[in-house]
Amino acid sequence: MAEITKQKIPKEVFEVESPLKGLTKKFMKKKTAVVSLVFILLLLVIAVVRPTPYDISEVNYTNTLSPPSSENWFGTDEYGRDVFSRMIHGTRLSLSVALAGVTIGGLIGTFLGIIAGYYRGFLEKVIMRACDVMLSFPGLLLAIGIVAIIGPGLINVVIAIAVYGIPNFTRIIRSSTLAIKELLYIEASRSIGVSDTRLLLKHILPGTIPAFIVSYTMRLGTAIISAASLSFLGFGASSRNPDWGAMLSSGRDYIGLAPHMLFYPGMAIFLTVLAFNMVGDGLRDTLDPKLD
Amino acid sequence: MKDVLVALNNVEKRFLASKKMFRENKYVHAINGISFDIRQGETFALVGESGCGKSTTGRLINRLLEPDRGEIWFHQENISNYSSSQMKPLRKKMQMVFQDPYGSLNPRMRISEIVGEPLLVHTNLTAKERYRKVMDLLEIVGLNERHAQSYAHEFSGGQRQRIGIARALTVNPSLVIADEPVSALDVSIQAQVINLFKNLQKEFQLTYLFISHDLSVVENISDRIGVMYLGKIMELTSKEKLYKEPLHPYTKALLSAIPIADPTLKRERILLKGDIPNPIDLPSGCPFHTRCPHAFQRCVEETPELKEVKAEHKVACHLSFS
Amino acid sequence: GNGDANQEEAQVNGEEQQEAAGEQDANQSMVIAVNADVISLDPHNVSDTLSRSAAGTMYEPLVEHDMDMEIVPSLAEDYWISDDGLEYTFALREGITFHDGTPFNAEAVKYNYDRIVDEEKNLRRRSNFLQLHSTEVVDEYTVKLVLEEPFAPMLDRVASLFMISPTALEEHGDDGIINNPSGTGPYVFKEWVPGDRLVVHRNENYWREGPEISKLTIRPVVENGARIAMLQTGEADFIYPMPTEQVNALSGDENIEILQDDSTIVRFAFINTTKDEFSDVRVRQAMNYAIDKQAYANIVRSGYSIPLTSHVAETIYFHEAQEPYAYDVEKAKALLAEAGYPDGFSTDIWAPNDTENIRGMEFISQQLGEIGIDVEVIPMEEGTLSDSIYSAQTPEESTVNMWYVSWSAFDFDGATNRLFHSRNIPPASPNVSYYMNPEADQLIDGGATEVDPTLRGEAYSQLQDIIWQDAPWIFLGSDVLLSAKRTTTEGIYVLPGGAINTTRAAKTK
Amino acid sequence: MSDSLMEVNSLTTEFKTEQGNLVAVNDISFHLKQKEVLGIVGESGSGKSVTSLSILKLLPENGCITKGSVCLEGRNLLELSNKELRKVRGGEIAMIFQDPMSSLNPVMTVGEQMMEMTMLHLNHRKSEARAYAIEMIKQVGIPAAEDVFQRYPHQLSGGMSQRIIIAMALSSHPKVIIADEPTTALDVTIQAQVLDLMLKLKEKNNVGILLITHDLGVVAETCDRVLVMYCGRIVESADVNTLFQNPLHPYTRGLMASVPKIGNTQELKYIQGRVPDLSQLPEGCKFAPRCRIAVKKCFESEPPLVDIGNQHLHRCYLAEAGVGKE
Amino acid sequence: MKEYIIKRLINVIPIMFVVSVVIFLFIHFIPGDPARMVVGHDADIQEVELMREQMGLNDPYPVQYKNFIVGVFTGNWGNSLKTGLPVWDMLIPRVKPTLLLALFSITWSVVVGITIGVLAAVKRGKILDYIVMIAAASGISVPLFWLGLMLMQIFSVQLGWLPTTGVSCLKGYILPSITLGAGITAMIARYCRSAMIEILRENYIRMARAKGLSEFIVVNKHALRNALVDVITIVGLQFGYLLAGSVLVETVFAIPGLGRLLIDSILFRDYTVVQTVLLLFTFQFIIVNLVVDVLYGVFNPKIKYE
Ligand SMILES: Nc1ncnc2c1ncn2[C@@H]1O[C@H](COP(=O)(O)OP(=O)(O)OP(=O)(O)O)[C@@H](O)[C@H]1O
Ligand SMILES: Nc1ncnc2c1ncn2[C@@H]1O[C@H](COP(=O)(O)OP(=O)(O)OP(=O)(O)O)[C@@H](O)[C@H]1O
Ligand SMILES: [Mg+2]
Ligand SMILES: [Mg+2]
Repeated sequence: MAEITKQKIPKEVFEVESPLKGLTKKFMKKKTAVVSLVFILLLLVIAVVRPTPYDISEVNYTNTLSPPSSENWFGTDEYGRDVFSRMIHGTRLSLSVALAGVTIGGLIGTFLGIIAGYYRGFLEKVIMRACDVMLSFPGLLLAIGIVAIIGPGLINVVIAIAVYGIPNFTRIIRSSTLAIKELLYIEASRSIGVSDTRLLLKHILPGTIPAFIVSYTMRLGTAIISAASLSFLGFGASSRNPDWGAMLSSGRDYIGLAPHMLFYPGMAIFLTVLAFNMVGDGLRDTLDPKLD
Repeated sequence: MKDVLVALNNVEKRFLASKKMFRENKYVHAINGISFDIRQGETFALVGESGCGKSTTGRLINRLLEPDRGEIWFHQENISNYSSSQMKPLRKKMQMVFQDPYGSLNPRMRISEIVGEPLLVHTNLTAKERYRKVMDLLEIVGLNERHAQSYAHEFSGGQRQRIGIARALTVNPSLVIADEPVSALDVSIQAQVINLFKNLQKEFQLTYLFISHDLSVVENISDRIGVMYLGKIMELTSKEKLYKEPLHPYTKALLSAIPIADPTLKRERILLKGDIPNPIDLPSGCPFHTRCPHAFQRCVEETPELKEVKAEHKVACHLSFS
Repeated sequence: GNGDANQEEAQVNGEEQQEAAGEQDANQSMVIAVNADVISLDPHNVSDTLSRSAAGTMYEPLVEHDMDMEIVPSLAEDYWISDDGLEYTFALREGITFHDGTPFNAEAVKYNYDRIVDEEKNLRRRSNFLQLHSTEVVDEYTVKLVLEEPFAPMLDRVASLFMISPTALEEHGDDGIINNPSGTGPYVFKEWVPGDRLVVHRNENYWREGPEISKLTIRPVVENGARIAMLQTGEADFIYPMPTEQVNALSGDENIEILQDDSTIVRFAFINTTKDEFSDVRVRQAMNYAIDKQAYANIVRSGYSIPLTSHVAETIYFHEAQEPYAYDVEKAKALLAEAGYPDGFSTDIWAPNDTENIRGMEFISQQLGEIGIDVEVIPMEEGTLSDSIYSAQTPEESTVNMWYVSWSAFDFDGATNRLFHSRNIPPASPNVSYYMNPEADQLIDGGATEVDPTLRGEAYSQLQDIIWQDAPWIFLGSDVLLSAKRTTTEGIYVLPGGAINTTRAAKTK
Repeated sequence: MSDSLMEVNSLTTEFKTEQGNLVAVNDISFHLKQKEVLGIVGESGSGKSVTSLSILKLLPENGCITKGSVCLEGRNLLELSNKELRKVRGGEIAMIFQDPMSSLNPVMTVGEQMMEMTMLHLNHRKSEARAYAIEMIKQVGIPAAEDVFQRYPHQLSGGMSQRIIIAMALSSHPKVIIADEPTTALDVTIQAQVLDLMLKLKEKNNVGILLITHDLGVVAETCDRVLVMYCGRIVESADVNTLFQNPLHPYTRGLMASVPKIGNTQELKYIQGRVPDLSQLPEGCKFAPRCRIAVKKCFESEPPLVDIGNQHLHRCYLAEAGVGKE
Repeated sequence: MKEYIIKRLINVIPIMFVVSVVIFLFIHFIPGDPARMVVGHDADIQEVELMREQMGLNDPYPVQYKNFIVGVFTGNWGNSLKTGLPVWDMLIPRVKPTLLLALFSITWSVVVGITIGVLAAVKRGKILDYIVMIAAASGISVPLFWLGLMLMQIFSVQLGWLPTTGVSCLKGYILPSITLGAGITAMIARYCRSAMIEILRENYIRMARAKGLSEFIVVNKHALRNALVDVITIVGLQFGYLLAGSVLVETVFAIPGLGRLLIDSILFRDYTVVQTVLLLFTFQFIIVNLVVDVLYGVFNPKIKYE
């Protein structure tokens, strides 16, 4: 039998490259995404290496709030500390807190969203209504509650951001799941006898990735900023371990006098959000096998 | 009757169309009491227009859907009310091939994964063994090792359909339910796939439930044919009898509507009037009476039974065929 | 009946004038932007300064503080204190009526004092009058307060209590009075939209020289930048507080004038003396030496702070300057080493989570870092903070190490008792240093009951010395109050306690 | 050729893609007469749709007509301004696309969409347009026209939507209808109804139809002349009887052999392989790699389109020699 | 449709009930004692105790909850622990500013967001598209307070066109609405853009062009109406953001709104106010969701509510 088909159907010339290589190639074609990725990689390197020109805690009470100069590229803050150094230093905290928080929130939200979308019924109602409540619950209250439960600390900023992000992800992933569930390949898998778990993990979950990426990159920016307000509740960033959001907030008092204290951290957040969005868009297109 | 593999007995299935708070719910009557057997080793074809319930029948047999009424037998087991865990071992014995060769393959999985999935679910083979088996099967359907590492979108329609077929064959099923497997394909590719189906049947002693709306394709591949209309079987007989001597007016209309690739052959066509009725509000009596050129009073009032009017030839019609 | 008629007339006049004013020019009205909401207009039931300022536009006490914190007559023309310090007799000014027409007399005063001591009502200002035994009407315009024990700061407390029309209280009840204020003050109530504005009109029947403007609005504008913007555009005529950081940014604007006033507000950090390291006085002194108070003033308050020379501000009567803990890192290190911490230690500091408090904590942290004390800065949301402080039932349970805070009071006792008396350790009151010095306790009690000012001064002098030497605080500074006004604004000023006085508000062209 | 309604000359269309430029339609010429049905057949990806889109300049952004002309009664459509072109679109040349369901805007009622057409091209006022639209719906054989007029597309069956689109196409009295696979989504009985309707209306309204399909059965039953396309090229063209009786190009023959015929249940013949990727076209005859009879020459240079008379054109070196004929 | 709405409204009741329990437990659970907050540091323990008793905080939780929930239904929402004013009196005047602010913000965000989203989709890959994308990123990442103060500096202080703070006239809403809407505009623009890009590829758009319709009509009538179906759900989602943002904007522009009231009350542990406002917010959120769902059906004829 194998004989018959083999001779009748010729093997075509068929170029197969490793999928990763293919994806990379596809991604590399999107210039803005690549530039943004380079920027993000740079940020990551900065976050790891933290090449600060000055000691970030070194105060200089005679040189406070001075505008950008060749000495202090981004000026100095109210203690005369070098803003540039502090921003470099803050990269790690800002990125890691936002990334970790949004990732955890995203994962939990995705889980709930998929469950709600797949099983429908009562479970869905409960999850979705819980999301409504959470969305209308002020973040501050939530944060105070979290401090109350687990006390202050860096990890808890992450948890607060995660908790706050959950309902958004849940909603988006749920609607994505609802759409995917109707696709033929899901039915095909079910007809094979694939278990629910595998169906969810292997077939539906990957399909929600594009929706996930878009929300994920959008939320990073808000996470960096909300991390700042959380640090004011007593967890997260401190003067010795500043992040951009906290710098931005403390710059608020000097808005008229030393605008550089606001401008640079704000710019850093803006560029990071922009870069993540661009990379996200590029990634979404790359991962969409239909787009070539 | 020897070696009946699948038997449907008065099966009914309806879907909720709309839910009303204070009034009666509305239903789509997809399957309205059908009975037929599929015998071991044969190709049983279901033909009919879009929405007449062909796919639903397939899904019922596969138990992706639960019948509202009636019995479904598979391998002498009544599987009508089996749970999904009871179904699991049986799923191994019946596999599906779908119409949309793109949509039925997960775009995010490699071909080797897609084809290997039934093995993963139903056997304890190691990854290596699975891979070897997958390769064998791909070879049988005319694909090779390089293809195994690619994704579905990199293939042509015909190749995709072969992947779907390979997947169906991995666990040595006895029944393959093919839901319009060639409808989306170009003629030349369609021919390749039909040939493949036929060859595989010989090779592996497969039984097919072949769903199609294309009577010329069906003739080429099937042994017996059931013609469906609005969730009912209107005519059921062997291929030869159906094409030589169609009895039901609907079958006749269908046959005459097939475009024939021969401009010299000018035929008398039976042009039906109107559209297929809405399965939510089924017409009374014979479902076909709204479009039937021969309909008379009784057709409006009384639903005809599927009766054996000749040997091995069942028809559901009030007209007499003697 | 007569009074009523007058009142009506006045109102009619007032309204006519107001309408005309609205069209003519803005000279007649004035807006003050402040940084928080007015919480309540029941002056007996507020504890925050701003609500007092707001109530102060409509209400007056028997005696009041002037700019130098001296007691001067107000509704009372004169007063006598009995030798044993138990009886305070006030001669009331005659012919004053409340805004609702009720005559102001001894009965009215008694009504107010009876209200404040009513334990059932548990009004916010009751704690100031715990020593008050009874109030007696001597005659129509003479009233006598009888104390249970001598209480030296009594007059200061009397200065803090505003007189409310008894008729209004009867009519509207304790809750209703919030929205229907009726006092004797320079302005009459017009409208209060909580969170948005309090509008008062000039009291045309005011008993003394009052404001020249006809309408005053107090608006809460929390955002510093917005408050300044309002002043710049002229939407506000006076803002308080003026953010210290922005003074330089406004210096170029010739329409704006910045006002500086000394205050009774002190800023310091409690040091919990029951904690191991802090139980040693040398450590606490070292911490005081380690901090450059002038730098503190410059960095944290943009220069608007006066280094503390005692635990009370210079504006407080009986203040006596102590030998300052001059900034001396070496000495601090030496003391620390002497105490057995040559390499310092780690601890933390708490404060509310606004930027200014965080800045203060950070400053302390930086400076103590110089002598090896590693201070973690922990900002906390107010509710959590007070819970953390007061939930400890015993000193051992306490988790607080340092608390950076400010405190304001009119009199020495108010600025001392709650903060240093051993009976006031948490959970009772905020003696978070857990400062328990019997000698100090005695002096605090003695000072409060001593009627003779000289003896009292001696006791307080001794007390200041003891506290200063014991250093249960990091002594930082007392605030310079900053407010800002349009150059056209006259007659509005901030009292040392932070209350805004608007009695003589006027507007020049 | 005075009676020709539309003439397409050396039409060439390219797409800019990441793999470089691809020529999807390569030097295609044909003409269409009144009342004539010209069929274009070919496998998926052979350039049928692109040809039809090029005629009305409806190509997607990355597409571009690089050569050729499309003349409608002597006017070159490709040189018209956008405004003039819009008059032609829908007004003089109407299009019917493959998938009727997705060609109707899901959020507009059938009526709205139909009225748009005549209000634009016949300057109908609203009431006129409405009456006329209902009339047209009736003409294509849909009962309860008033009701259907108010429905949304998803409330129609496939056959109904397709008939609505045909009604819409006809409503502005076009001279040419381009129908791109108008019946592929339909059931056979409905397909028969629709095709029948189109032919009748063609006769009545004097239009020329360009019918694009891959269903040789449909071609045989409806077309007068046929073009066979492969890789963006015309490989054969003839009137329908000639083509079916005497197909010359091996590709045409292969296509015909793959059609399952009633009464013939033998193993089906088919063309090996698949249409090559336009970005990696072979040298020489584009069909050569799949051709059973290809010779060396076929792989070296591309055969020209030759006319063997009687308007029968083909693009094969071996056709006239009769090689490979069964 | 009517039935659907009624059904949804009936569903709201049990949800609100659960929500009220959650809210109640949550605010009683977080640290902080309203009595202590009210009396201030300047008080002693007896006063605090007295206060607790007066406030009813010494009652068992079920009793407190019962009082709360009975109050909600009988319209007696109690008095604020902080000010002593009836909660109703505090709340009602603050509804209008917040509502108007939200309404204006959403309106301009939707109008502008959709406009630039459509423009970006039509000009995909061109400069304009990039500008919109960058603007969207900044809309998301610029802190509200900064934007608000900048606008205030420019339009009030420098140009003198608009009042700095307050909403005594409608003009006062302009800057706050712009500030609050910026982020939402960005989101809507982004989603609208991607929806439009998908839709512009649809067959019916090609069909509309083939009919000879002008590009303007094709985009703004045929495509946009479809895009709105997607955009409407995004708009609904933004209400959460609106709540969070309104707190900041109300603070910056000194608007006496619910957002600020809520935050102030949370900080003060003013239980009665927090409970009521939160309940109101949740209710509003659920109603908005319902409205969005209904609107979704209006824009999308395929959805039939029965
Ligand atoms: N899950 C479902 N919910 C509601 N109605 C359904 C569902 N599945 C099928 N139907 C309806 O049941 C009827 C029969 O559908 P089915 O898919 O079996 O038809 P079919 O013969 O396979 O048609 P086609 O040729 O279009 O595939 C149709 O009217 C369809 O709309
Ligand atoms: N926008 C595009 N960009 C790049 N290539 C395109 C584009 N549109 C079509 N093509 C290519 O042009 C070629 C011809 O496509 P066309 O749609 O005309 O085929 P067709 O003959 O209509 O096929 P089908 O029967 O599938 O409709 C195909 O190879 C296709 O890949
Ligand atoms: Mg089907
Ligand atoms: Mg096509």
